[in-house]
Amino acid sequence: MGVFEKLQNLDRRILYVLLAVVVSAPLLIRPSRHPGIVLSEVQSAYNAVDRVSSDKIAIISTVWGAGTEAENGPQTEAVMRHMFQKGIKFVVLSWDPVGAEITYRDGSRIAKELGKHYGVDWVHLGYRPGPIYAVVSGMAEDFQRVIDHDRFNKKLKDIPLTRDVRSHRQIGVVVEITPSGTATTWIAYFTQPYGIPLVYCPTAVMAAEAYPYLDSGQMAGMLNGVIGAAQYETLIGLGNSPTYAAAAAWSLSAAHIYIIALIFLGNLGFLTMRSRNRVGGRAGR
Amino acid sequence: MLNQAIKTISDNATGITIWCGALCTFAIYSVLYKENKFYRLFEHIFIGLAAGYGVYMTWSIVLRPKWWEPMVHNGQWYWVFAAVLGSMFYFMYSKRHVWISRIMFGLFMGLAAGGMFREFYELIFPQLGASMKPILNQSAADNGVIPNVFYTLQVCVFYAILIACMVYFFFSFEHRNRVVSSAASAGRWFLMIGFGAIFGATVMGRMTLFIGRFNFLAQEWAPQVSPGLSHYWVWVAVAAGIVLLAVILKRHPNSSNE
Amino acid sequence: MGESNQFANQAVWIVEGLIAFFILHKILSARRGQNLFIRRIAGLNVLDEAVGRATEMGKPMLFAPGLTGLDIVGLQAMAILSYVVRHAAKYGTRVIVTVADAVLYTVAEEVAKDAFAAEGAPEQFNSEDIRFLSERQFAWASGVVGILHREQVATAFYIGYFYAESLILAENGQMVGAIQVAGTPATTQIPFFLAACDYTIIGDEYYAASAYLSREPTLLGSLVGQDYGKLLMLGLIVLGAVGVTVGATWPHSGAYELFKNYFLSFFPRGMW
Amino acid sequence: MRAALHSLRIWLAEPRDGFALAAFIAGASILGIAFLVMLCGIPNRYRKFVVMSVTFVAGLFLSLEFLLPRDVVSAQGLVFSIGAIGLIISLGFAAKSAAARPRDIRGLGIWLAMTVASTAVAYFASSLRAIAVPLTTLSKSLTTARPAVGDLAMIISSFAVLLGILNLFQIHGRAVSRRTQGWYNSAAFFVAFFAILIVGLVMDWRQSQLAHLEPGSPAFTTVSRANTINSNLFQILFRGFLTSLESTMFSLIAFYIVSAAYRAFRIKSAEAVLMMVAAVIIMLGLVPIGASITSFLPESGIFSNLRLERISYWLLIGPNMAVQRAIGFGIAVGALAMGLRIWLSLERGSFFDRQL
Repeated sequence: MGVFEKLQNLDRRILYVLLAVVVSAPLLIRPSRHPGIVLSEVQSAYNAVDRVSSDKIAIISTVWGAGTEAENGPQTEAVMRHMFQKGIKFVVLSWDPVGAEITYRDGSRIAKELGKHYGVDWVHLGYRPGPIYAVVSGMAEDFQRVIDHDRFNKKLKDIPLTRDVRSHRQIGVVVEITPSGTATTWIAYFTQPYGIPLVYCPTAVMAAEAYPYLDSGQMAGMLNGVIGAAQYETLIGLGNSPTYAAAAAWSLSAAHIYIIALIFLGNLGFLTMRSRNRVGGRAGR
Repeated sequence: MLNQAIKTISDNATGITIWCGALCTFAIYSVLYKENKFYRLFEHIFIGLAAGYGVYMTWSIVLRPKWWEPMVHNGQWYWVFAAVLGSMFYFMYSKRHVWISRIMFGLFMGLAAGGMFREFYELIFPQLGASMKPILNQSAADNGVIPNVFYTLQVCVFYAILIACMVYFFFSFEHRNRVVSSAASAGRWFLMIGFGAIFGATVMGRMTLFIGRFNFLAQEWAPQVSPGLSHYWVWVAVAAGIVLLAVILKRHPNSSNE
Repeated sequence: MGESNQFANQAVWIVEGLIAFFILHKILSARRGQNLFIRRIAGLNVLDEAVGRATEMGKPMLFAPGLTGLDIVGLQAMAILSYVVRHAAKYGTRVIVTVADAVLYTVAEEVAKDAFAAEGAPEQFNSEDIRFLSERQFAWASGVVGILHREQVATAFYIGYFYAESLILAENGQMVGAIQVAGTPATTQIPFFLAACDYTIIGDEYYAASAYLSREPTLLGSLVGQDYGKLLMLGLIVLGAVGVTVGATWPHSGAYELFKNYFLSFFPRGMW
Repeated sequence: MRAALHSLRIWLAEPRDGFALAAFIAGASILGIAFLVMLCGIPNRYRKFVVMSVTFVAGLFLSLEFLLPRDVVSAQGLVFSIGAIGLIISLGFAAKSAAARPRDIRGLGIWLAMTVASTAVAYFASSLRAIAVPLTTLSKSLTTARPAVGDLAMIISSFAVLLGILNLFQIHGRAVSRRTQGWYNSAAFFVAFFAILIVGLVMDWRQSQLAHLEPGSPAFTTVSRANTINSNLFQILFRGFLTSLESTMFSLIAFYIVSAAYRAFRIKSAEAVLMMVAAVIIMLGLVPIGASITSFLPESGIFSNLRLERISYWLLIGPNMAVQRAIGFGIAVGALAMGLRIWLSLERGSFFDRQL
């Protein structure tokens, strides 16, 4: 078998192992250098969160579960850290039971690190099953009744942060962190009708679809996957600390070049095979 | 004896948690090698845990505080009717009266359908507005850097692509007339750019998920095995070994590779 | 900006009223027997070939409606399922349907039973082939992967709404050597289906496919009505573009003032 | 009469306790069961009507809440819009009938008359006052009802959580009872299901106990020790198994992309080339190493636009934005059509069609 044929049918398990090797270096060296450029939608996301007035609170709506924690986790932590640093009071509302547990654990870790207190600086409202449009539209009119209690079943009216949050009037920004298309529900029932800025933190796969909403101003900013989180970290002063997002950004670079090489390699063989028009089942399938 | 065992388990829970995490990771990744019993067992454990956790959270966060407690502790007896309505879902399993469950599905689908007018307005009207971009000599170009002609070029590109893609998705007339058919085929080409953008962004996202998992193995699990293990050169050695093994395995490929 | 655009205004009543009228008028006239034209999208020829392939190989087909429940996309997937099953019934080929929603599970079972009966082969219907795997996305995907490998499926249809699991299915279908036809309005998964499947029905073509297949008056009328609606939106954009261009060249002219008050102000440009 | 009704409502809403509560709950349950039996008794031919009317009324809630006018001015705007729609539609039909049947003067006459009527409606809209009051009060009350509906929708839909579960129990229960091949997997399913459910419920029970006990008392310390053991077990099940399994499942895709990139993505057509070129540019443009490939170009000026990250960003906010918006418009009109069909039960799909 010539070199070409060997390159043509590499065992896919070798490819898998090579992926692990390609990705591992930055994760172990833990570079602290963050990506140089900051996209304008990440900057406008930062501005939207930064501009929340002190008499209003922020809603961090997390739809993600353990499956996309690698992408949505750093985004959630970056936004929480920014709000803690700026003293913006926020509530976390989770639409995935597993995500509710993870976001609470991350939130309390960052709160402890920055000396913030549960119930005063932040509240975790726990998991709500939805239907999302019904809960969100109801919440806009009467926050206390629809949400009613936090993750520890403590009534909102007994918690200092949420005691006087009556409706959409007390909400300064909504940060939607999601692996699926739930942002349109927030736009339709909460942020667009009442003129509240929406910061959108999708997994990268959902990012391409969101640019029309950025162009029309229905979204105030966007963090595009873990790269968006890494760029956001440079804006909140983590520019040179070895965070997971920074390491992931460099691992991603390596992984992308590896994928492009594979596509090139695969098609190289395919084209030469076709040009030599050899009869063979492999090329046909 | 039993609670002694439970006591020791819970004492070093963090260690056990990380070891179980690594075990699950390797169990699921074993399907990359070949569909096997080990993978299927953990697949079923996953389905069971996911289902069980869903039921627990629904009871603990919604049904108990918002239905059970008001009914039993606060004396609001009329919450029983919510259970009656809720039970109607389960007529789906009865042979003769399955239609009663359709009442509930009709109720929830109707409620959702009712939102269509507001959703169309809030999602589409601002985008219609944003699509009305002035073509000629924008008097105050948005940002001074791009001279006027670039702005006009960009707006023309925007209109060409938007209209061509919309024409592609017309179904009620044959694309016979030349202008329409060429617009539709141009539309399909522009769609490819859009899907290329989604493809590129998606690859980035998917790679991140594996990076996250590898990060767990490297940063949390490796130190559990032994403190030195999280060092870089150890992993290079392990990787080289695996690649070697895979190449050797290539000598006698097994069936599932084809 | 707050309260003003929270409720309907003249533009909403007129535009949405017209679109609703187009759709309802076309549906009702279709149901009164008027013959509406829908062009045959290329994807449908591929559906027929794919069923033929499975029959030749004598292996079962897989129909995966994704994670859709009893919603818009799920109903349309059932219309396409009915077409595929009726085709399969003609050649006595098995169709395995993997569902991720308990509600859609009972619907899929009835759709398959009706389709086999409609082709005069009720005995071919096997309730074991309609399988509810799990409501969790990835548990369902791994269940489908297991079936792909165990049953050595000849043709795989991925018709419905898909999320991250689309590539797992397409890749494993590839490994098993099945012909794969995908159809989904989920724009985020279309690129992967385009790259890995033999054919992909894109976005709105998904709705056109089920309308064309079932020749069902409501689907046909709805689709033609939607075309009119899209034409209306295109007209609004062109009108707006002309108006705004005029405004850019003569910003203080009376006409532009009129245009702004009676047209442009109804399309809020968003806040940021 | 109204006073009696009012006092009855007060009496019914009165919270009960102890024996009275049990009696009321029992009474309400019997009432509920009677309601269900009555539902079962509805003859076949009325059943579809019941489902259709429930769906229609449920659909009315959010649509009226959005569409109905909020004040007199918007009420006049609504009547004006109805006139305008009538005008446009009758003009359209007039043109269509003139084109299709030029000699049919009577048909054309009807539509022209409709045109005149609609313009009249539109013109006189601004003088109407009376109709405003009932419409605006209705729309305002619907908005105030939205939280209650949102709340109830969440609670009642939570009861449906067992739907999928019963199905899984059926499948895995059969596998275990018949000892079919691989039955131990189904057994593992049940073990996992009940393990996390029971540990979770016990954790809640312990926490509610702790809330009532006075800290520092001996009972408190024993319960809190049991609680820590229980929550440690929960962490093992939750973070050890559930989250690890789900995130590993998701990460499988990275591998499938790798093998798909190598084996599945073939440049078969010119379109695939265009898609792949756009994909590669975006992939390189977003990551740090990719951007450094063209870092030799100047930071600003014309040539800076040729830098990879600039091209990639332009692709995203330019062509990609236009494509996504075009697709979005199509899907939005499709959703409006589907909403109308579900709301008015026009849906002829195999599901609604059968005799209920």
